[in-house]
Amino acid sequence: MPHAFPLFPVQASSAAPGVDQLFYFLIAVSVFFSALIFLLIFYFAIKYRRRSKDEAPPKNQVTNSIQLEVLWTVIPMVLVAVMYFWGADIFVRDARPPRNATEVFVVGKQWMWQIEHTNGKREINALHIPVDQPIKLTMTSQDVIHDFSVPAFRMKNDVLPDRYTTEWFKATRTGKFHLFCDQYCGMGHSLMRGWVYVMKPEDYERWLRSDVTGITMADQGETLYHNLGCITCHGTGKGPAFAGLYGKPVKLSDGQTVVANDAYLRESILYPTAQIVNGYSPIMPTFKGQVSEDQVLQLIAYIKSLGSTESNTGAP
Amino acid sequence: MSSPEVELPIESRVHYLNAGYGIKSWLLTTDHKRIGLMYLVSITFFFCFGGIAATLMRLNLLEPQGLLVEPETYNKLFSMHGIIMVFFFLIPSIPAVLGNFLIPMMIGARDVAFPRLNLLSWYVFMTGGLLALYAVIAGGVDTGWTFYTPLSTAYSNTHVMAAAAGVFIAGFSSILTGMNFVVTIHKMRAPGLSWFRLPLFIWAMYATSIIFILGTPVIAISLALVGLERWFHVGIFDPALGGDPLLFQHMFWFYSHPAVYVMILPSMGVISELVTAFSKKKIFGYHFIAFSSIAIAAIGFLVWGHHMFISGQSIYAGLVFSALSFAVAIPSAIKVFNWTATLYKGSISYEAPMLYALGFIGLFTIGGLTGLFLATLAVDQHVHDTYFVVAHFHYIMVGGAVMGYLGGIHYWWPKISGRLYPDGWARVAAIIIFVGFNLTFFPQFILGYLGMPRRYAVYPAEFHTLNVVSTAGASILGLGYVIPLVYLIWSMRYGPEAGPNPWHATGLEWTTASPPPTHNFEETPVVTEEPYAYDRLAEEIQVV
Amino acid sequence: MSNSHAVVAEQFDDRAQQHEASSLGMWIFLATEIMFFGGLFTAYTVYRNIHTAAFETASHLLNAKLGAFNTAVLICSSLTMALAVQAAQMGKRKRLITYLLSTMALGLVFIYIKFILEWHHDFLEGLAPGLHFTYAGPHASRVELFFCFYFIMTGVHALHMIVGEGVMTVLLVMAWRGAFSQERYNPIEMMGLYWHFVDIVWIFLFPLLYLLGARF
Amino acid sequence: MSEHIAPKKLYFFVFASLLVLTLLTWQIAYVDLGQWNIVVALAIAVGKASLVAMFFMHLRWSGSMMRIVVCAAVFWLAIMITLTLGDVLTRGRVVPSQGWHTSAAILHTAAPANQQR
Repeated sequence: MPHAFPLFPVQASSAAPGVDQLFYFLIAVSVFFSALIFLLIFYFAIKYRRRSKDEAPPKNQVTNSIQLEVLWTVIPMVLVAVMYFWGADIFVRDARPPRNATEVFVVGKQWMWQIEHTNGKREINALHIPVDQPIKLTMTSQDVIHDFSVPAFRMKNDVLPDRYTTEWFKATRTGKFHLFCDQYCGMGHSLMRGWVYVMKPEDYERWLRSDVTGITMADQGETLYHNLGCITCHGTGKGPAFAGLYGKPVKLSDGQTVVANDAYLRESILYPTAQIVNGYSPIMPTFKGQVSEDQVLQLIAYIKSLGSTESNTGAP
Repeated sequence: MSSPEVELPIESRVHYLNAGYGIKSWLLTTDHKRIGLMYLVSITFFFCFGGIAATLMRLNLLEPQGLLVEPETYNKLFSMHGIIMVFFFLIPSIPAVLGNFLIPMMIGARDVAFPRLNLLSWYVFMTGGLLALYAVIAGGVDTGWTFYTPLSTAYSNTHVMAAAAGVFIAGFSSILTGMNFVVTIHKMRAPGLSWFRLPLFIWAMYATSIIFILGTPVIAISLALVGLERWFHVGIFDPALGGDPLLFQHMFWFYSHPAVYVMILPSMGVISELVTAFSKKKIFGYHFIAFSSIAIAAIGFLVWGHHMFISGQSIYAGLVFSALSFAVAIPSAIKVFNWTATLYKGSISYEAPMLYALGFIGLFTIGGLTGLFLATLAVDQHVHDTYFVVAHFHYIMVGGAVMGYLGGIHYWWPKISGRLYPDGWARVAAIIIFVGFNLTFFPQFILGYLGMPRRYAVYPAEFHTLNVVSTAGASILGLGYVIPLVYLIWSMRYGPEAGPNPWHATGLEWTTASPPPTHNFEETPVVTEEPYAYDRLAEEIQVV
Repeated sequence: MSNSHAVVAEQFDDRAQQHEASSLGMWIFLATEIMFFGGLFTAYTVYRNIHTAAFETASHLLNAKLGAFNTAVLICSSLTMALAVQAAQMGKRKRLITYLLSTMALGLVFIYIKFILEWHHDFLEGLAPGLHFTYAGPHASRVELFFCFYFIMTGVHALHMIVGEGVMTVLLVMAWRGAFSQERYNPIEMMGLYWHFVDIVWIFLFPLLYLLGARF
Repeated sequence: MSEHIAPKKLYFFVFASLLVLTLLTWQIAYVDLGQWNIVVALAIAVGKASLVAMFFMHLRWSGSMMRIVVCAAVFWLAIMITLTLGDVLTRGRVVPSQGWHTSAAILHTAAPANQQR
């Protein structure tokens, strides 16, 4: 940051200019109406000041005007309608991650950010991403509610325990940007911050491949799949098979159909009896307490990696 | 009006202040005026308490690494500042002090409908307040005033129970007050005082009471659930049992957003009185101001979800709540325009209450307009939980509610105490408060848009300059608040006698002596005209 | 207490104004009670919608027969309360005392069934979250959530009944001393409104807690 | 106002209806109506509550203000429940788009949403 006293934050994402434009519009409306009210008050206050102590109250007072009331009801209505639709439009677009986004996984805990890339690379309180490429964060918390906020990207979302929330952005300039926890999370809240490093694609590739064991998240998930004994049921037909499962509709025993997304898989690992797949019995024990949030993410990554195969066997 | 009794000096006349002496005559009183004064003393105490916490916070933020205290202590400071200021100062401020004092007098009644419940509500309030104070003295509470789960239920090891119990209990004081006011306004009006002859302060208090009645029970039960979860280690909002932390946020904000209108609506009522009295003009658009109060109270219940746009709430709910939040801006805008229009062709004078009123209109305009930023989904996604929000709600709660409260206290002080305060000092204080306030909170808008998160004990160095400016402003603001405290207390003994109507204002409260006799009026007044009849000379209200 | 001077409090002009004010005040108080229980009902509704199957399973662990019987007990007490108010309106002291006593007795029957036959039993079954929860059938954690609500909702309701019993005891003593008359029966009437409200809350709690999903 | 004195006969009639309705709602619980069990049970509860409010609580003979108070509370409660449920029931259903876990993802089963390896 070259200026010691900036008035506006840097625009470093594809969403930032849109948000800022709307912000400027809001400022323009606000300045106009504040100035109008202030000037009128000053003008009236000086023009109609009481000139002597015993000045009689004014005669023939105007106390009503339907035209004026309608005017200052309708004009604000129109303006706020513009604000609403403009804001809603950007918001809805920001809620839809593009299909080609690179996935990164975030686990918040008191008071640090744990970040894992799909190739197994981990970092703490730092997020390295390539420029000009959409990034989708899948976030969860191990304890209280946190919030993953990157002001330069004009983007934030709360990070909740026992649930996945997402946010996505496309960085448009390289550099180092603040990462804050914006939802008060206890003693170390103001220390729960870090940096987002936006890199040129080639630098990013180099970074991603350095110091990495070569074991991807999906690999780690596969190891867990064997070690935790998932394979004894899900590999033998006693439990539903994983191949080709991800993103597909699943028919449940209570007749409902759900999509096998991150949230569904997570719930099935931790609370297996909540949603029973049609035709199977509720025999799976819970893995709550046995696997950490990042291990759940690894298991999901593993199941996801089996996504495209249409085979009916268990493990590949 | 000029009955010979009023002409007597204050000391030689029996009025509500000297009708009984001794601590018992106060602690067991059922006189709404005395209860109002007891509230005044209590909330002033809580205000000082919350103010000290704020001062320490601002001092700490002088340095990016924290000047005074550890983050742990800072967290306790802002939590206590929030809890004390919201629940024990702002919410009871105008309703419990000025509302109690004025409502029966403004409607020509001898007292409120249930005087003993009224006294009870003060005791309930004090019980809650003392519990909250206990929480501070015993070591503090660090959840913020929002008590979000699971931080408050499972992770915080501070005195959450005591603080939550304090807020829970104080809530019943609000409920009793609201009940009392609604029944009083419905059933105790003087002959001839129809709904559209009521002062706008009464309309505002009526709207406020609706929120007290329908909202407060919900915060009570939400905090009770937090307490039970914490106490028995059961999981009402615990995601591990399938509970939903967002459900707590819904229930919390169902009350706590309307609670913001509990703070601002009474101030709006006060401003309507002040603007007319000091421009000697009938209010512009009486019906629009009256109904916009009711509209704000009603729509105010539909907008709570804008505190949760980025909380993991469904985006569809976000879209609905955003639209509803914009809707509540309209009645607020109507009020501001009508007040401004009231000044047109008035006969405007600038005693201290009027300075507060004009300050209120300006600051509320800024506060209200910045609220639009937060109702706008995409912008909120950037500024949510930053200093932008802090600045916005301080413009509403301090620039709005507290300015209105101080304006009201100054305006009705001659009625309360029977004496005048030094107007010169009061004007100086009003200007100092206005300047100090803007200097404190305007930089926080910029900080917020730059991305500085709220509730940060330490912060990145690039936010340093603006934080120093803000702290400098806070010291001016703090000074501004001390001055009225001094001269108002001074005036109680040494101020010149005010007489029944020092401002030559309309309204039933000005037709009786200052300070009023215990039963307010020598004879029940009969009302024969519309309020704010400044177009005719004052003192036209006929006493039968 | 019962002399005509004390019938109208000093802030009121006449008895009609006082009566209207206290009725309105009581109804407003009941509105706050609706919102108070409403918070619980909202939370309950949300969870029932998320965990429909689990809540039905949990509901079937409750004894619907006792629930239905208790509903009948409470309706009986509402009837006797209504009759007590009527007796007060007509200035019949003896009948008022009889009906008040039967209302209180029926209330105690309800509380007995609730605490001794139901809560105690649930506790022994291991269905008391936080104290003794051993249920390990399907949806165990969600069943625990249901039972949190079961105990809180019936507990808050029972608390209201106990408060009602306490106030009624005072009223009973006052009635015994002849404090009420055709001119002054407001407290009895207010008590009636409160008691019927508590009954209404139970009328909703019964299906919501005991009758979720079909039992067969 | 509620100075009205209702006849005893009416009270007993209301009482009998309440008992019948209680019996009814209890018995219906043993009939499988699927989703409708709770709807029927609540409908009966609303009926019972109205009987109590109207006759036992004299709302039928009370001023309109009392009815407004009750309606306001019920209405605000409905607001709280509706808007909260509105969030809970639509949560997680991200706008159908090119997103991951959406109905759109189902349509594109053939195309892998994102190749991990």
